[in-house]
Amino acid sequence: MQRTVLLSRGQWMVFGGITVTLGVVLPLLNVLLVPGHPLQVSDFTLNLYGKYLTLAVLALGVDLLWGYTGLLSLGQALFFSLGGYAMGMHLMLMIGKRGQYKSDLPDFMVFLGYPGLPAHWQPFYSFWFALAATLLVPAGVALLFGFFAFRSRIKGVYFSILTQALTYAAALLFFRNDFTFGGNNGLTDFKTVLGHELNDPGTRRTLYVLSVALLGGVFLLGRALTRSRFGQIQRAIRDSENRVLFSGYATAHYKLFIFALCAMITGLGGALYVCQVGIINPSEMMPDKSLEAIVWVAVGGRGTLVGPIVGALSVNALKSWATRAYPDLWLIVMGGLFILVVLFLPGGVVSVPGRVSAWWRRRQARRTAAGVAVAEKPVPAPGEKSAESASTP
Amino acid sequence: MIHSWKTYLAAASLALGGALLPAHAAETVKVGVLHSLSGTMAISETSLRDVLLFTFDEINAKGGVLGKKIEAVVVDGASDWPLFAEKAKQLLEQDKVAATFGCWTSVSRKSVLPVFEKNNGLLFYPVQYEGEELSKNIFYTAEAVNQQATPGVDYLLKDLGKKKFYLLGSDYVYPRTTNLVLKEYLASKGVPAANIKEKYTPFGHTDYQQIVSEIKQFAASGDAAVVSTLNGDTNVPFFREYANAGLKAEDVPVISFSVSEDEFRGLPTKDLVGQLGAWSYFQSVESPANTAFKKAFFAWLEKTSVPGIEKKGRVTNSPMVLSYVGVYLWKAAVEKAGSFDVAKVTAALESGVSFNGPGGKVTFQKNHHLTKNVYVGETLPNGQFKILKSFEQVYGEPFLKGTFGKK
Amino acid sequence: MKTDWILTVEGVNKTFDGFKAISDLNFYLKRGELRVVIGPNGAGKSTFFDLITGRTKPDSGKIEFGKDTDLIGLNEYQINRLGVGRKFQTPSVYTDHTVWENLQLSLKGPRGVFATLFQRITPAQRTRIDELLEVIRLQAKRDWRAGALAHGEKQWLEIGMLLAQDPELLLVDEPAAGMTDDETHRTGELLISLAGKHSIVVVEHDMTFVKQIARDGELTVLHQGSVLCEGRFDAVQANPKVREVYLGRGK
Amino acid sequence: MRRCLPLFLLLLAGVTGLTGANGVPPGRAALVAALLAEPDAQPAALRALVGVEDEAILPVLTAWKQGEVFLYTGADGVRIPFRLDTAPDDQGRFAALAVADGRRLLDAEGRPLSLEATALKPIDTDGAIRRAMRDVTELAALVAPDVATRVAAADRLGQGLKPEHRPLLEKRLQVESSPAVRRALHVALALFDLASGEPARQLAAAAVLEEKDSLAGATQLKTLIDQAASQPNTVDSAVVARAKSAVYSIETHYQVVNFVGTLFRGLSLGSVLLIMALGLAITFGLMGVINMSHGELMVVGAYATYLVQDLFILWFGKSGTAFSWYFVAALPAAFLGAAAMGLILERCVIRFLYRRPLESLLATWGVSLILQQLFRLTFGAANVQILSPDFLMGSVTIRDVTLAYNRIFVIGFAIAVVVALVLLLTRTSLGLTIRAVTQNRTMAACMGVRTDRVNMLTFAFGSGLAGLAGACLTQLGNVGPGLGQTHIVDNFMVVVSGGVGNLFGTVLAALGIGAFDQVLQPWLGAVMGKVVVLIAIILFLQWKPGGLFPSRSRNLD
Repeated sequence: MQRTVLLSRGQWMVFGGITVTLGVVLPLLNVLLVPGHPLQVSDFTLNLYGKYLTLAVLALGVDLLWGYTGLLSLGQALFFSLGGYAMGMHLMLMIGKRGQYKSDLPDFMVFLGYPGLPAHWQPFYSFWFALAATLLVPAGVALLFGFFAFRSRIKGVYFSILTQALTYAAALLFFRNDFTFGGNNGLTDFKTVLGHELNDPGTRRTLYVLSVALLGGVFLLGRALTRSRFGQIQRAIRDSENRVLFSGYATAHYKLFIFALCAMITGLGGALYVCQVGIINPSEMMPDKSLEAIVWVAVGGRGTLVGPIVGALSVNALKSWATRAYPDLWLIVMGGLFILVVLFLPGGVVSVPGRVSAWWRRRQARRTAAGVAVAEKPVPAPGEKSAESASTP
Repeated sequence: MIHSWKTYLAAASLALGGALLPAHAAETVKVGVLHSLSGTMAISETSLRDVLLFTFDEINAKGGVLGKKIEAVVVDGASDWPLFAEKAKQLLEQDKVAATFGCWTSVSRKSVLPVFEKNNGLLFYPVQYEGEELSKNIFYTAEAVNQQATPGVDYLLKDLGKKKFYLLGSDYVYPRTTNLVLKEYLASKGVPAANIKEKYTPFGHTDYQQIVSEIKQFAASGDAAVVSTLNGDTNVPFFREYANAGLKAEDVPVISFSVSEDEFRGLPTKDLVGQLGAWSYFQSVESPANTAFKKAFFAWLEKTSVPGIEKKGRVTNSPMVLSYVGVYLWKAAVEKAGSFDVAKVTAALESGVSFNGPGGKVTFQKNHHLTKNVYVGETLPNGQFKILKSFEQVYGEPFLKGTFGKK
Repeated sequence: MKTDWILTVEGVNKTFDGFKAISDLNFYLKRGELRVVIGPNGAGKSTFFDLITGRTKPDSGKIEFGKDTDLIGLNEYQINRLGVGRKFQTPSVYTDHTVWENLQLSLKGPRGVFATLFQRITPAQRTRIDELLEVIRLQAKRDWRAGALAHGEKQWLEIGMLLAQDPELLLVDEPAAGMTDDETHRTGELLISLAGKHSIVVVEHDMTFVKQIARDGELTVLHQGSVLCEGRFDAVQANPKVREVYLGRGK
Repeated sequence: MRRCLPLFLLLLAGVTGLTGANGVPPGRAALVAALLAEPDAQPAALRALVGVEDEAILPVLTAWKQGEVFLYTGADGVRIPFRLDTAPDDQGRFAALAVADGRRLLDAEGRPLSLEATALKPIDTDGAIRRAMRDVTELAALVAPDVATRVAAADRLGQGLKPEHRPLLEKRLQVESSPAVRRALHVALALFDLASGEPARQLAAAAVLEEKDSLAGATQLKTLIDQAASQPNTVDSAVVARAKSAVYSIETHYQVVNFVGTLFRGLSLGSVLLIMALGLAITFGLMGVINMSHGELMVVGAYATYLVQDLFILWFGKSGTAFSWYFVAALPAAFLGAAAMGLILERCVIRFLYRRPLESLLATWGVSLILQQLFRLTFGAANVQILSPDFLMGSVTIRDVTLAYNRIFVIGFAIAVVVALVLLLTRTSLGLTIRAVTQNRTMAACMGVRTDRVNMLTFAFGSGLAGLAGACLTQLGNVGPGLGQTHIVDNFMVVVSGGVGNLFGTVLAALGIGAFDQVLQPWLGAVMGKVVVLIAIILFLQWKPGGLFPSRSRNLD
């Protein structure tokens, strides 16, 4: 009910344990053991996990909107990419004369015949400006779009479809070569970040540790947020927006705030993602990518903070493995998985233990026949809830 | 809540376990195949996977490379460019492949390029591209712009006497760069800027009514041709519209640089008869090497048991043949170097190994491109090209921009 | 001297796609009055509430709250903050929150985004919630998920949430729907006890309930978007026009 | 023609066995001579045909250019050029027909020759030969039986401005009866006059060009005006003034043409959008299912069309009128195929999700992934080849506005589908129950409607419409596994901006978006045009969140 603590003691221990395992033990296993050792974590694996972790940040952003506020945004990939582009622009300028043409201009600008660096590229020489942009550009776009959308009460399916159109339009725009962001090829062939070689295993390890830290931080932030009064209102908006509105809360402001906040979180994730995968291009902002992130959340369990992380990591691990093991069939496996989860496991993977134990308790209760009935009804899925309150005027 | 934490732990350990991969045997040499087998690019790239597997089988049947059998590691880039980089890392860092054959789009090549440079890998890239790139770790069997676009336009200028050019492309780097080069080239041949028009459409564009009507008016005052760098998928709606508007190849020919025999399988060839193409190989090339290649490949298709390979209605085209000669050139270089070591193989390749391929003799140059024959052909109703003109042994030049003006 | 009207609705019109939902509606409510509004389906009762609470904008007319606060042009949350609470026809509570949280979220207090980020509950608020729980008789179920409550209990919870806001004007839409006779009666008593301190408008169908809460107060009959007649329960019941359009048909 | 005669006779003399004496028309004899000449001599031999009027010249030269003329060397060493018959015999061999007289060639024993097409080597061409051929064909085309060919020939000759062609054009004008060809001839002659440098003729020419609204004329007139500006006194001032007014008039005409063309293109694009969105208007608009696999249902229809086409090829072959009817047969097949797929989808997935629209989005996205990969595994990753039936190929030009048949068909088809849909929904009991169920499911169930069944049929029906859209798309674009993905965003935008659940709104939105797109394209280019359209729709929906005709019967929140 009124927990003021962020996490209970036990939860802190688990959280700390996982964070240390991911953030300290794995990198140590990577750096201390020789390649070939059975416990050695290869550079490749570490880098791969780093990528998954940034995707988990994206998933958390989706979940704070969808699972907690009921806003299914198909535009999260856009914010992720915008963050990525902001960082990518900085990395692009840091290539300096090490590019193909030994020019200060990024390669694509040279061969497309740009006379000089466009003005809006100039400030990106500064790392801190770029970092600020990874937060502020997505937030700005989210504020602008959200302002109009929430003001005119666009919600539910309409919100999804409009965000999808937004991200699609943005992708088309970025595909354009004249848009000064490298067109279809996007930004790539980065060399250094803050003076460190991106290809250096040490840098890659640091980026990985930063990803762990970012994910941990976002997790705690999400935890704090959802446990606050704000979080209660968030979920109230999800379940019965009218009631909240008629209780004197300006729901549009709340939605705008969380939409922009999630855009910022997602943008940061995108920036770290780009540092680790080494490329950002417009296909990253196609609606499909947003849908993928939503599926991670659905598979993991929406409306929880652990769910999206579990979902993002497990689905991506599955994808990495399946694209190699079953190049022809993996899409069918993934598609089937989504359908099954939506149909039979609306609470996602993290709801499985709860379901099993509830079932077990019911069974026990039935066995003891005359025993007291379990006080709580089985937990319905969030989707059913919204259906319950859908008939308010 | 506690249950969820446990789940998290379980999932994390699962993910860890998934990354450990089996070790490999010693009497084989691992070679990577990095193409999109799903997603939008699968349409083109699966054919390259097929021809690569065929080539490996063919080489293995003759004893392999340096006595070792080639073991193919096939991965799916899934038309997802960061995934390409990840798969490239996997091939290089985990599977330790001796060489990789793959990529179609420029963006996928750009995405994996730093990975190959960092791990000192070896990538053979088989698809016509815009040039403007030279990595020490990539060998471009692909056609450079001067091995496809400029000879093609040359044919329009000299053989057909065309005076007006409509440059139509998909909006991405290859068409843009190619057209930049072509504009310089045309200007150097005395074509005034007023006689050149340039238009771009988005990927997956389906409505070419406006553009075709524009071409029609552009061509109304005589001797015009269309130079198309539209990418695969948008060609069907374009050519349908083109034919229906009454534009004919005899009057206003279209020369396409991204349409090969493989694309014809999905194009209404009726609408395309007489339209032009320029490649360094056509299935209709007449040479003993090509006859042997086609026979062996089609026979292999008949009996292969690899899942997901189409057996009916298959053709050969330039990217396929360039993949094929890439493998043989790598083999030749390995044998010349006597080692799979990347530095030694690179040196051998740069020293100029040759192979008598289905499209004619190909030789690696010091700049990692191939000297090869170039053909201009026109489309026949059966989805083949009839060769109209050939250019023998053209030197591949990746950096063309600005070179014509200086002359 | 003017009467102390809490709500003044004058000459209000509202048309939806050519359908005249409200036409030239005049309605006045005294401070502290409990007024029952009845009318057949489609009489415009819900639209009437929508107009007051800012959900719908009238095409013409005047809606004022208290002395001279114009409600037209304000939106739902602004009107609510002025002191207008509304209970919906179907109970609208936060199903995933506990009963306690439902009340807590409704308590009077700052409503801004940033205020809620760091807000803590005060002892005074706890006491207030306890009081409310007693009023709506849900002390025992304070930690239940609201979604798990029975229909009648949800209705009560929503009334409790309304009270938590401490509004000057309560708009109550069919509070007795889905309740047992006993619960209905208790609801009636609760509303009667609130009158005086709050001004209340109740829309209702159940005639027994109407009779109970109307007592000797006025009753308004809406028909086709305007007031058909106003008066005491008996007088209204005897009115031939009312019998024709509503009560007669109701039998 | 006279001056060609000596050369022609000379060449004839070199060829034994095949002379005019055998009754061979002069054109053919010269053709045969050219075919048999040494490659170096072929261009000159070909030029002998310039001005010779013989209908055989054009087809033979075309065949030669396309590599369809071969040489037969008889037992006596006589070489005879021949072509293959169009249709093969029952053994897949072709009869050999002599170029000279069209008669079947006989082998040494006097039996008719039958040859395999693949085993033959055609008589080659090179650039010089093809240029010579062009010189011949552009004149020969002037007497071709086909009107369009004659028009094209007149256009080319007019632009070529070779003085020797002028008399031929004049001669043709005297006998020509087709108005289109006459117009082209007039324009061609006017172009000659314009180049003559004589003010009187130039003035008259400008008038003709203006009257005939010739684009090529406008270009020439502009060149003349430019010339007057750069080299004063070379052009008569009256001519310049006349030229300017003519250019203005022609350009005005083409502005009107472009405007009307844009309207037509907008209408046609709008119809395509409409046909695609109609199915979605049913499944999403009426039923509230966010069907992300709508695109794949269209692909089912497209592949059904492909299969029907292949069956027809198997039964009737690729040529002939019977084949053309495959498309008519494909329409019901596409409808039923997609409807069946929709039925399966509804039974297995959708029916559990009617109350959870957002989740139907996720599940159907999963379905779309599966279907895409299944298409890839079944039909291959590459696009499949769909040939248009003859009646959908080509175009008609009315006052310089080109209307392609397939586009006209699409517009008509869209109208037909909408009318049928409206009739179905308003005039049949099925339509009544569909509307009842979609408006209030619970109420309908209480009234004894078997809502479960109606849902199933409605969804199948919507899917069937998607299938029809797929069939239609086969005539416009490519057919491959990814076809559905290209259109899905557009489809949703159409339905949403029209007003969910309102068919009339869908129609208006589709046409509006189509027209807006086509109007923007010439200014902004295709990419920016599309971006602007999307942004405009987003802004429009901020302004009118319910779309053009907001529906109040169903709450999708």
